[in-house]
Amino acid sequence: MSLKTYREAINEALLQEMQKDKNVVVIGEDVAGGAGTNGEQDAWGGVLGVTKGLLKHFGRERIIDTPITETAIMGMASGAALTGLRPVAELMFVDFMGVCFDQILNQTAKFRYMFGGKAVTPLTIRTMYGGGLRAASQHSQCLYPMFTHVPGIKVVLPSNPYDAKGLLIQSIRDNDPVIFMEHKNLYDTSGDVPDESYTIPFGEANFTREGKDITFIAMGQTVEICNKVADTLKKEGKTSTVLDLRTLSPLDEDSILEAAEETGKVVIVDESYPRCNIATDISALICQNSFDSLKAGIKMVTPPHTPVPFSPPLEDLYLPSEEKVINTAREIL
Amino acid sequence: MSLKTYREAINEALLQEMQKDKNVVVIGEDVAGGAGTNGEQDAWGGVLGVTKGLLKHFGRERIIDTPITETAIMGMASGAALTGLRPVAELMFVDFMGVCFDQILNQTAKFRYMFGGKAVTPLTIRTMYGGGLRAASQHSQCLYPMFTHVPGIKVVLPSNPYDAKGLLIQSIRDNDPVIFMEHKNLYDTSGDVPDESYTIPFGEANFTREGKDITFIAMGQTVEICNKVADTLKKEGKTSTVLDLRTLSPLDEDSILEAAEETGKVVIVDESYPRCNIATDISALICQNSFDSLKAGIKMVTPPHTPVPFSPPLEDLYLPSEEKVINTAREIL
Amino acid sequence: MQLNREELLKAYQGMCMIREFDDAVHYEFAADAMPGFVHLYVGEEASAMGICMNLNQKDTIASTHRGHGHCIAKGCDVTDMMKELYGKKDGICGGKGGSMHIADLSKGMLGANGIVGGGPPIVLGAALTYKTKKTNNVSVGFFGDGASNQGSISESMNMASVLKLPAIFVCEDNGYAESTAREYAVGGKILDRGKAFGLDSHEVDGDNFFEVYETAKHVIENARNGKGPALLHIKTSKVYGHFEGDAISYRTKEENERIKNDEDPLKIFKMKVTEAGLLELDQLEKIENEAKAKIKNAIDESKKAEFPTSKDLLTDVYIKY
Amino acid sequence: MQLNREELLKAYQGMCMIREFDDAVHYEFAADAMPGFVHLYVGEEASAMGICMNLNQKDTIASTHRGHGHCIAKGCDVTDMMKELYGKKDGICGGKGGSMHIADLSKGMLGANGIVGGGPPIVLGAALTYKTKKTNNVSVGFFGDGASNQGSISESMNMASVLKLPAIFVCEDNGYAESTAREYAVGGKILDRGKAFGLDSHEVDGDNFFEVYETAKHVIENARNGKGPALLHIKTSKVYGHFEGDAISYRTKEENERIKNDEDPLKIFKMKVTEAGLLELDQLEKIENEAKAKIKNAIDESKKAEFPTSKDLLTDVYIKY
Ligand SMILES: Cc1ncc(C[n+]2csc(CCOP(=O)(O)OP(=O)(O)O)c2C)c(N)n1
Ligand SMILES: Cc1ncc(C[n+]2csc(CCOP(=O)(O)OP(=O)(O)O)c2C)c(N)n1
Ligand SMILES: [Mg+2]
Ligand SMILES: [Mg+2]
Repeated sequence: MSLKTYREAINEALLQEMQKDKNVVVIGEDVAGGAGTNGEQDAWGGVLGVTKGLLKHFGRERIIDTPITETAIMGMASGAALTGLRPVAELMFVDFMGVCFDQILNQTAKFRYMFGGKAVTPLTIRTMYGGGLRAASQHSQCLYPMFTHVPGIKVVLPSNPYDAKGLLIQSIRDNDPVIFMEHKNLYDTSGDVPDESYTIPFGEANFTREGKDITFIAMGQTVEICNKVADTLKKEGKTSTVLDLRTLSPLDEDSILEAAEETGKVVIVDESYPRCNIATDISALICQNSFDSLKAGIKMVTPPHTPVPFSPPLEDLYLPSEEKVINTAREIL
Repeated sequence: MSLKTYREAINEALLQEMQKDKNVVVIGEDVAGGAGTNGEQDAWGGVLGVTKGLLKHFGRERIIDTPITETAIMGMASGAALTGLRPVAELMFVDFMGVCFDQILNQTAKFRYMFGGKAVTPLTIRTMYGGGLRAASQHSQCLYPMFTHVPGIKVVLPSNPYDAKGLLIQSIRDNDPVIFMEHKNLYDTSGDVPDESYTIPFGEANFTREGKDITFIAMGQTVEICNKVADTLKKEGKTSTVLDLRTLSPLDEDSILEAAEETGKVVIVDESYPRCNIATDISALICQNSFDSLKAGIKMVTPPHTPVPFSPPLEDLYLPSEEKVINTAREIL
Repeated sequence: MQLNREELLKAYQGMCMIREFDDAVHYEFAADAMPGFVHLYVGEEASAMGICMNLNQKDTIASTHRGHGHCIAKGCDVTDMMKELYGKKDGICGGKGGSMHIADLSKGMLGANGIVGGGPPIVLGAALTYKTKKTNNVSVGFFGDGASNQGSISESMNMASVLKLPAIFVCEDNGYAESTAREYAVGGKILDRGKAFGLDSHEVDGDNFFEVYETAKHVIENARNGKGPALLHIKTSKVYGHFEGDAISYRTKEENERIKNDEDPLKIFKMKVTEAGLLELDQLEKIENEAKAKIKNAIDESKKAEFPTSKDLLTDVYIKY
Repeated sequence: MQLNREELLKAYQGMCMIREFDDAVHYEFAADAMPGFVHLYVGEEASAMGICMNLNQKDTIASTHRGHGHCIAKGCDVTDMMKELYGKKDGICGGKGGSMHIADLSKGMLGANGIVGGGPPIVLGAALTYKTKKTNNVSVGFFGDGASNQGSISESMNMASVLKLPAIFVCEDNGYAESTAREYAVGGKILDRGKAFGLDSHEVDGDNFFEVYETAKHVIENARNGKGPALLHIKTSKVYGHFEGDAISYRTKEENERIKNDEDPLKIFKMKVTEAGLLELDQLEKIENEAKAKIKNAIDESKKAEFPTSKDLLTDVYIKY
């Protein structure tokens, strides 16, 4: 066990799985970097350095730099998964899904069902998402609701270094396609992470706080916001449950309903666009199944229905914040 | 006024708008057909004949057949919209969005906001969606929740010939990008449609039944299912409200809340995949805003979370049906 | 001619089976006995067989919407395939896929595809597996003249070229994409595109089995030996329309006649092998009759077979219901 | 040399303004005064100016993530641009876009683009507008060597070719895409790709303003006259790294020196015009100083300018709040 950043936890998961299983390969743009140049090899190790250092262990045969052709990358990764490798493909920013979505939506996600159960596609897609870096409209989106909408692909959103390592190892070992989504604002956060290899099963949400007065449901970056709000409310004598979903698909419906029923008051905090997102998905699930336990309408804290603005003060206003969450909670407390 | 099919209503809307405004052009694969051949020109008029006959009125300069390159089609259409045309681009099946989604998600939908309000993008994307034709996993999807998730694009789903004509003319005249979604199973349905040109404003849902006991919220093909269920229930002495959303974005929140509050019991019927879909979106909206009026948990009727199966009996089991809707309604009546 | 008698018989068997299969589907569909959308391969048989006779069972192919021929050439069972087209439970994909999604991974058939240009990116992956595991296998991606414009094809050719993958790209150019002529939709030349992306590129007469076979042999052997990917631009034509129901009004009568009479790869094969005295007419006719019988049987079996039931709806996914 | 004195002055003014703008951004970013991601164009100035001097205000361009130079060459106001980079309310996009989304439609600048290969499809549309309205305008799409592999580029070249659109594709090949060399990522040749998609294709020395200008003039005039699209493959190099913060460890010191000293388009221009006696050194220095002053002023103004407020968050969308 030692203190590691979210970035280091991910890097270590890759390193350990690649050491363990020679069928694991990493595919993406500049995942090593320096390909074809006279300068440093492993020059980048990913655009934010997450795969840095893997090249020296595994060489270019397993750390595969590619041209900027995401359709070919995703297709290659899923074809490789179909035929015996266990690839980890990188979609640099999830915002770029639009140039390669067919290979995910209609190909890899559907193979197993469409081919009558005969296909096994152990593919992991790693991608960065989320706001806060002033990266503007095309590099700050969440988009995980779109992947969650698609049957056949699993959606994983670690909120901390411990989960990042355990869930990534699980993703690589899983026999279905998984999109593993890394919040770029979390890379430098740190926490205790075991040095050895371990997995966290999919479909098990994590209670980060347990209380009686109100329930917060969160994912990715919003977990920490909700934890802080819970701590603030505690000082005021109100206790909160905070549930970190960890995997959006499969979804831990039991824990969600349990968490909702315990307090009867629910606030869901989701950084993605507000329409057809995870907040609405969870709200509808609870309302359909646990209506009799509810004491108030389920509240949602999300950005407004606009693209992500560039200007720092606008982006700050745009994103969910402790202030917005606590104000919303107070409406029903 | 005369009896027209959904297909004819759409064709007439295009014909009349193209006659009125020479900036309207139609762009897509085989929208005329026969390009470069020695045989019939206008050989297809779209894969299901919706644009048939337009070629003889407007010629190949305005009915533009393209190669099978949806990214180039969507980009061309949005660039044309940015610079003074009012294009109607066809995405043959919405299932193909994956090969061109970037031009919608990150380009045309974001221009207006991202460019500080200076861009005007009067683009209409026509597309076919939905199940029932045994067209299997890659030609039967709905996917409208994904477009609804994206800020900056309007989403229109006519459920009948009258709405199809009025909403399509509105779409073409609208100054924002619109995706106009045609359920392929509705093309041969018919209804009274005015011969002259008219528009139906966006963001106005349509009450197709008004009642006191239960509220059904529907869109596209599911509207007719709900109407029939309402009629069946009426024979049993229960009256229903049926609300046809017509446009998913913008959304007529007022009518939705009104419809929900009137009866306190809501069933939402959505043909799309169940996670992060329109059913969850509407349910969450109602639960957040009209909780005190609800007498029961909001119920959702959707397909299961799997790709669309090919086999006819499986597809029938997969899709929402009158039987499923009425059984669900009975749970809360 | 490098093929021995057995191989020649196998080639003709395969082409006849494809022909009979899709001819039968044509009639079944017209008789309203078959659901969905079907795209027939009649007229292009020499391409599938000419390529796939160079492949072993561990080699893979990814097909198109017009996939029956590729399946048969790669060794898929025609009865299981036919059951699939009828949506039956013991169809090759359990009835869940249908004509556009036929696949049999155990035969190295990675799937027909409802998305134009969807297959070649997947082929990159199979080829990457072979390169990584050093197995000397190859993977072949089929696509049409219409598909050749799709960005996925260019990207795939480039990726294969950059990583020197054992991937073969086969453009089956039948002159039309739906009702649109290749002359209209293809800017420049398909062959030049292959070259411009760094592939060893060849144009092939697709009506001539032997030309397809020989050229495929050459590029596939190179790929197996680590010499990298290739493009075959196969000029062919299809007898039926784009899909069943297409009136083919964009082709002239003369063209339809020409395709049927002068460009039939089976006729041409038959003529060549009999003229050269390699196979005898009665042998060939016996093969034709066997194929007919086999397909008739496949249809009878398929009609009798069971549909899947509600139990089957929710299997083959990770969500528990 | 077909350019008159005034035009030569304009060319140098433009190139200096681009140089000063991005040099200033380099320092501001390093001083942590500027938010977000920025990609600088220093070293490629001859391309933007050589192309855009052949365009009028109604012609359009679509740019890349490395867009400042294209904006300036197309006539965007440098102070409004700089304010945008600082996220200020009266930035050229109200602070909502930032460096990667700078646009000014009134100047025919259809936007920088955060998506590699995102611009050329849009250019097709502008070109379609001109063709439909018969206005004799052209539209130019810029993209990099890395982007040249993206399927959107192939598709756009093909579409332009098929519809004979007045569209010019400009590949600004600076040898690298992020840290990856063109030699690695480009299978085949970029120039051949243009030809294979049916475009009039030319390779150009991008360090030499005059070569860019002349070649662009030729293809743009052809496009205006209905002779269809073209590809320019411009060989150039950039001084700074991929984005600000990049340590450029993938280039050798020698290469960095060579780019700075021997491949500077401003130096080369200066040398050529002075040697040919077309412009005088003090004239050129005056231009340099004016550009410096103008950019210094733009930065001062930008720093003083107001940020947008909560009122601005929800405007420019159709949803009512
Ligand atoms: C991405 C995508 N776009 C459009 C279609 C509709 N479509 C199916 S087949 C086809 C024509 C394909 O032509 P070609 O590649 O020449 O193959 P052929 O049918 O001639 O064998 C089209 C446009 C599709 N299935 N997928
Ligand atoms: C679709 C997509 N993929 C990847 C990226 C990340 N990215 C931004 S710029 C770039 C390199 C582009 O290289 P090139 O086209 O040569 O342009 P240059 O930066 O050299 O000007 C990459 C990979 C992106 N923005 N969009
Ligand atoms: Mg074809
Ligand atoms: Mg470059």
